[in-house]
Amino acid sequence: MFTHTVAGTRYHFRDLATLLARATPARSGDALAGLAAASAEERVAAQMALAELPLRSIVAQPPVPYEHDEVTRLICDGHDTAAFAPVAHLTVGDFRDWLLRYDTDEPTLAALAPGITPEVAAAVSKLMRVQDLVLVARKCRVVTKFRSTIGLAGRLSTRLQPNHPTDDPRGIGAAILDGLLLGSGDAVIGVNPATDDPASVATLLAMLDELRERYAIPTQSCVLAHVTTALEVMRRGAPVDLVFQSVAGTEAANRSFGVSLALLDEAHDAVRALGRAPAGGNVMYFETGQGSALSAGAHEGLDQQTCEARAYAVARRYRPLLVNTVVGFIGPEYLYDGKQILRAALEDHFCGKLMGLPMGCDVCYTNHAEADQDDVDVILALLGAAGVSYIMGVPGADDVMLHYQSTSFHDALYLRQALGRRPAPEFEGWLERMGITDGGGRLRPAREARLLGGAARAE
Amino acid sequence: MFTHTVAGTRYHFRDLATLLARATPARSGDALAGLAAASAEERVAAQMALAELPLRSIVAQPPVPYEHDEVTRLICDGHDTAAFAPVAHLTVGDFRDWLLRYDTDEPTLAALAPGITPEVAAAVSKLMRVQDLVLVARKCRVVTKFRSTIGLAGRLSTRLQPNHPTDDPRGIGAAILDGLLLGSGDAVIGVNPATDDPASVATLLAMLDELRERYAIPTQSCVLAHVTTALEVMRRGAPVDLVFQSVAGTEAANRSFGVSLALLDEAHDAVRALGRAPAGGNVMYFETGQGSALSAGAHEGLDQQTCEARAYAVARRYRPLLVNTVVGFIGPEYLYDGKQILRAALEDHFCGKLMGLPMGCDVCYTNHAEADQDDVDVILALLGAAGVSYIMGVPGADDVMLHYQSTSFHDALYLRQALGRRPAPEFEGWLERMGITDGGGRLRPAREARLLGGAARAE
Amino acid sequence: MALPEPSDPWAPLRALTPARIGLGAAGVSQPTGAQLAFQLAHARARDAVHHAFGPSSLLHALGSAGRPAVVVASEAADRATYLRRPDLGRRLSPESRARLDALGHAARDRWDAAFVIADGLSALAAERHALPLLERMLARADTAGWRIAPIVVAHQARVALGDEIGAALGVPLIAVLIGERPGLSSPDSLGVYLTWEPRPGRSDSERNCISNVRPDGLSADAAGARLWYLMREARRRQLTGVALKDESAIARLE
Amino acid sequence: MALPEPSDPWAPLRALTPARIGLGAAGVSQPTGAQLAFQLAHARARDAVHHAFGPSSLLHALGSAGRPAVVVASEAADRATYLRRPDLGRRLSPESRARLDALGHAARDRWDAAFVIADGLSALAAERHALPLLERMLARADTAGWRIAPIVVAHQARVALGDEIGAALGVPLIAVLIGERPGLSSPDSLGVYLTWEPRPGRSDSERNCISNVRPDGLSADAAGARLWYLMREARRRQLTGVALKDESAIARLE
Ligand code: B12
Ligand code: B12
Repeated sequence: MFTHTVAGTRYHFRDLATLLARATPARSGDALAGLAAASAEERVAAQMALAELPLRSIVAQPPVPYEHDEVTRLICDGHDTAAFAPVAHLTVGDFRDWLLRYDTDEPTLAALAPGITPEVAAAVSKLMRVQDLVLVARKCRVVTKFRSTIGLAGRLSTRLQPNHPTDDPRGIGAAILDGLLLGSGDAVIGVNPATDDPASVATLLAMLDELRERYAIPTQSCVLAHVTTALEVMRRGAPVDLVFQSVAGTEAANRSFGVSLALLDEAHDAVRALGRAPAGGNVMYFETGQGSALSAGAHEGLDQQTCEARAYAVARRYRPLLVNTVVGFIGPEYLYDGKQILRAALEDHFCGKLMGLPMGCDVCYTNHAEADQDDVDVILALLGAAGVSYIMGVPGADDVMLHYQSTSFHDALYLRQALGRRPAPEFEGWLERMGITDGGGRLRPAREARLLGGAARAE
Repeated sequence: MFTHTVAGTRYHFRDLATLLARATPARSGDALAGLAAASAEERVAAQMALAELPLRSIVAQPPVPYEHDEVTRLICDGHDTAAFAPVAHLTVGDFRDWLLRYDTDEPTLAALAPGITPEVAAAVSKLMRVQDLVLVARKCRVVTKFRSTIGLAGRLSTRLQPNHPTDDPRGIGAAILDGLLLGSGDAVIGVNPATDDPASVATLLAMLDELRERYAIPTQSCVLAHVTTALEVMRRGAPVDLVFQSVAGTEAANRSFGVSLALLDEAHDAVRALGRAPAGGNVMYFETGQGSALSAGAHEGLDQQTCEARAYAVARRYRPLLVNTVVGFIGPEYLYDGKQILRAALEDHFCGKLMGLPMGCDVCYTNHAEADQDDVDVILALLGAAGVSYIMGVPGADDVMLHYQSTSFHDALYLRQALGRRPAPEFEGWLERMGITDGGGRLRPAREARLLGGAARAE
Repeated sequence: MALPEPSDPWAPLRALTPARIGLGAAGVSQPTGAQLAFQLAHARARDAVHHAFGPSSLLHALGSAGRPAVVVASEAADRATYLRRPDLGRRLSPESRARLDALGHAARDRWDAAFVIADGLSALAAERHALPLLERMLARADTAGWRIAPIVVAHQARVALGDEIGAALGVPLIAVLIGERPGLSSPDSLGVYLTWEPRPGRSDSERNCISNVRPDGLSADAAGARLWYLMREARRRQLTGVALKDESAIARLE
Repeated sequence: MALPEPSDPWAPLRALTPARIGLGAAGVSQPTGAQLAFQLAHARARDAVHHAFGPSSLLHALGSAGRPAVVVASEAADRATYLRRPDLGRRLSPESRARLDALGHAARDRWDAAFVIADGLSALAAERHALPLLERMLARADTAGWRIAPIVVAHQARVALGDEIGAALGVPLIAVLIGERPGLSSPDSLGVYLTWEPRPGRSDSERNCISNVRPDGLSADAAGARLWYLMREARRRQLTGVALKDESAIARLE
């Protein structure tokens, strides 16, 4: 039980989960769950109470019971208390100040990451303004590697997302070409398959691998089918670079996704055994997003942002190459408008980076949400300033299979130009060698004629 | 009369003013004026019609009659047709593309500026996404100079705004000290006087000048009284660095502000005659903001953003040191929420820079608007990426006299840190010499003890 | 404004996908034409979300074919509520539940499967593309001798409404044909969700999904073949969900 | 959490201004304590905007003093409308206009000035700080033999509502005491706007303003002195606005 009095009104918060929920900046999903603060003043009271809580007391009281939830067990059993020690004595409020200090620098934060539990990350993020989320996240550097290196300073990578409503390989190929010609694809070329059947997934994998090899593209490919399908096609010998899976922050939510830690362990072992990544390389790709646990009725009384941070504990177990929050993906019932999507994007990116994950973001919105392209531009700029590792690249920002607006190939170039970011070094060199960009990273005018001619002939 | 058909529906737009208004992204002020598009589709239809309009036809049909309005006369008579020539043949849509091209660079845009009329700038901005407004504005460089140099590449300056509810000089002095210790004030130290009486204004001017001289601060000061008051105190010999005035985009709106071009000419001559600025220096300071003309019932049927751009034509006449849009200042009846304020801020900044003005922005909101500190952080980041020349610095972001939230001294430091910007070079050197910042531009821990001790003794 | 070049190298590639490829660039940015086209599509897609379900011609067609149908509604009273309250879209309104309970009690164990046609996030999809698929399924079911419950037409429905519907009807298998959220270029895409032993509390890992059913996506023929494969396998193996993969293509290949 | 240092060098300076100075910094950022205090103030200031005008104690006081008063309203029916529609806040409701017209007709040329107490953007300000100022003004006016119209108490009013009120009453000079928009640290600040020959269409350049009237700002005494100076000068020079400057301080100095 926590209490805080402001101006004569005494506010009560039943337990840590309630306190965290009430302290969260307003969003529709928490209101839907009946967890949100009833007034702006109650929210501030909760933040004030939270600010006074020692970090170690948060670590000591997991808001979802240990016996009940394997994600909680993962968090508790895997907690690096030595890494946590330097901040264990701080309150949440002081921890925010500590994070913002000049001398809390990149090495300090890298050393801290294994000591940060999701709940600690979520708690401090709730006290942070947008600018705080930017300033601290940009001090966190997480570098991962497969054929390309992701997350280096001054770099911004992209997942090329060439989806097609019937998984037609030629249609997907055309979209990939478009993306490559616009400098996209250094994080991964990743297709969401419309169908989950192993045969089509295997066909797509073969096509992607062939294309990557033909052009010697220093990147990796992925077909974002369910992990059980990935296991199935690996058994059949398909060329799987990365195993993908959507994950959530509670055991129950993961169960509704058809996954468990045991299953993920199995898939991780299987893909590592393929030996396609360089030694020490990273071979998993996870997606997350606020609202999925609540949508599955599996949020266990937690606010959606705390749930989301717990999903990062799941991801962290597998030293993934890529993790991204698909931030406006589900719809307005969880994140109502551009403002809520932006806030969630920055919280997710911050929490993930603080926990040591290679965070990207699918900056997106659906047509039932109150958002538009201006919101996307804004969110991109903020994530860019915060040092996001990668974003999506979708032809014209319009995903014709998943039915939502993500970021276009052009959008990534906007961000690179506005903030002076460059693609992953291996890919940057490739773009230049292929005549797609010039020495300054600018698109070359003649690139299309040259490559498309070749492609047309190759078809 | 303009028409455009989309999907079978034919939309009619009576005249250029109507077309411009209908093409404007949604905002409350245009709805209040009865000028906004009735649906998202009508807005797109208007944008499509506008995209096909040749720039020269916009220049040829001033939306407020020449005979009726001295601002129109200023725009028409002062139009630099030679500078305009390279783009005169383009449609508004093609002009957008042209602005975005790689080879439309800083010198090209500098040469173009005198050829850009407010209506041309407003028209193209209405077709631009947030990212376009950022990408083009950051290619425009406008450098002005008094004791400090404002607008250089990689720099971000601030107006230190130390207002006090009763203009108490000691209270104002305390706030100035706070700002200086947080690296603020390189654009101007500018006080809005609560009272407009010449005696208090003169007292404040003397105080500011004395303080600036005592610490040898390479900046200028200003008391933002009405221009008639500035004229009055100059007559009495007060040390006026800059003449300030709020200006608007129609003759009638300026009249409601109690100003005219003749009066501004007179004030400009008077302050130049004081000879306080270095040769070729800039001596005027203007503020603007969407909604002021409508609020005065003087918008002449124009949407508020086009009105605003016309205010820049007034400002341009005087080669000002500083111009800023006080973007969320009046309230939600003109810009409803953070999203509308952000869009307006970027439009204003873009239009001003395109027209060759040293644009800053007071990123702000009132307590009756739907906005908060997160919105401020977001708007700052976007303006920063767009290359804004300066922003405000108000103690704790809370203006205790004007009653609104602007940006704090800390906010400016956030932006400098997140985007790698530095203060004006003269001021940067001074901060270091005074022991306020170290060689890397970081605040020095001991700075307060040192300076405040001195200040306390000096009081 | 960014007219396609006479010898546009993108032309042949554009035929391969509805995706917005080959837009060109002004600097790094989308040219004005592409940008405005996008804006227009967005204005339209938003309308599609709010389009109210009008199932009358659907019901008429079912009637003509002699198929009994029953219209139900979720607890979400209107579109605005539906969008904000997915929980309500997953529960039958009391009247609808009573009606289906009655139907189910009378018919306990008489049916092998049920089909639901639901507005979901795009009533347009349900109106346009549900019937062609349903007709194919009914034909196959008739041939195979499956007994099909009266067709349920559901307003303001989420996928999981099928769990309540199926439980009330007492069917072992239910297929929900539902409007997917409208995309910018595909405002009327249909999804199919298949659940073995539907009952409240089923999770999505216990269903199978067929997506993007529409003329520009998966055709009614192809979707019908897939769905029939899954329905037969579901009945044979007494399950749906992640453990059930569509192996029809592999079966065909091997 | 950012407790002030024992020998806080800011302490003496903080006494000089209500501004948020000397907050310190964590890196470049405001410490948590300052940030949360700001958030709380923001939550409160937003409430102040929506606080409904309750003039009953004001009216009671006027009644006790034997001052006639008349309550009017603008055309903005409620707070939400008021905030979005400044045009309506500048026009009298038909009933109010009729009442004032009647009063004015009966009294044509009988009054030298009128005072309006209006909620504006902070009804709190009108409730708390209008009466002390008004009392001082009435005392001065009585002494000087000015005839003052019944006090007008206006709901959902903008500054320019005074123009309609003044025209209806037929007064040559009107002072509107109105709530300024609430600030973060000053939710109840009063502004005074003085207009010579009020009538619809007056622009703001034709008025004078006295701002920040409240205990932590300009005291009722100081504001009263200023306002009286301006009222006398307005009557003498038959104008208000940019041409009329408050020279009282200069007069005092010289
Ligand atoms: C939104 C969405 C989600 C959301 C669902 C939450 C929500 N409240 O909507 C989230 C992000 C959680 C999600 C997760 C996954 N999804 Co999904 N999702 C979609 C999407 C984009 C729209 C669905 C829609 O409009 N539904 C209509 C509305 C009215 O339904 P609803 O009741 O509001 O929402 C329910 C459905 O969306 C359903 N659902 C969503 N995805 C899936 C996937 C499967 C296999 C099933 C059975 C159900 C299901 O869950 C929701 C809650 O009950 C579709 C693409 C499309 N074009 O339709 C893909 C899609 C259905 N998802 C897909 C996949 C593969 C997944 C994952 C299995 C990915 C993974 N590897 O983990 C996970 C886990 C799904 C699960 N078992 O729970 C595939 C299915 C492929 C197939 N033919 O089987 C699709 C077609 C997209 C794709 N190609 O990747 N998804
Ligand atoms: C909002 C505002 C404005 C807005 C007004 C538009 C609007 N719709 O509100 C804008 C930006 C246009 C503006 C402009 C100016 N303002 Co102003 N403004 C304010 C502010 C911050 C709040 C006013 C308020 O809450 N009013 C209450 C609501 C209910 O009134 P309203 O009917 O909605 O709005 C009317 C008044 O705000 C009025 N108004 C606003 N400013 C001024 C200034 C003067 C001198 C007059 C007579 C009327 C006036 O105009 C509005 C439309 O009729 C005050 C500061 C404060 N703490 O009050 C300064 C303040 C009143 N303004 C001030 C000044 C100096 C000006 C300018 C003269 C600056 C300049 N040098 O050009 C200009 C021009 C004013 C004019 N003659 O039109 C001073 C007045 C000092 C004095 N004692 O005379 C103040 C006190 C602030 C300051 N110290 O700088 N202002």
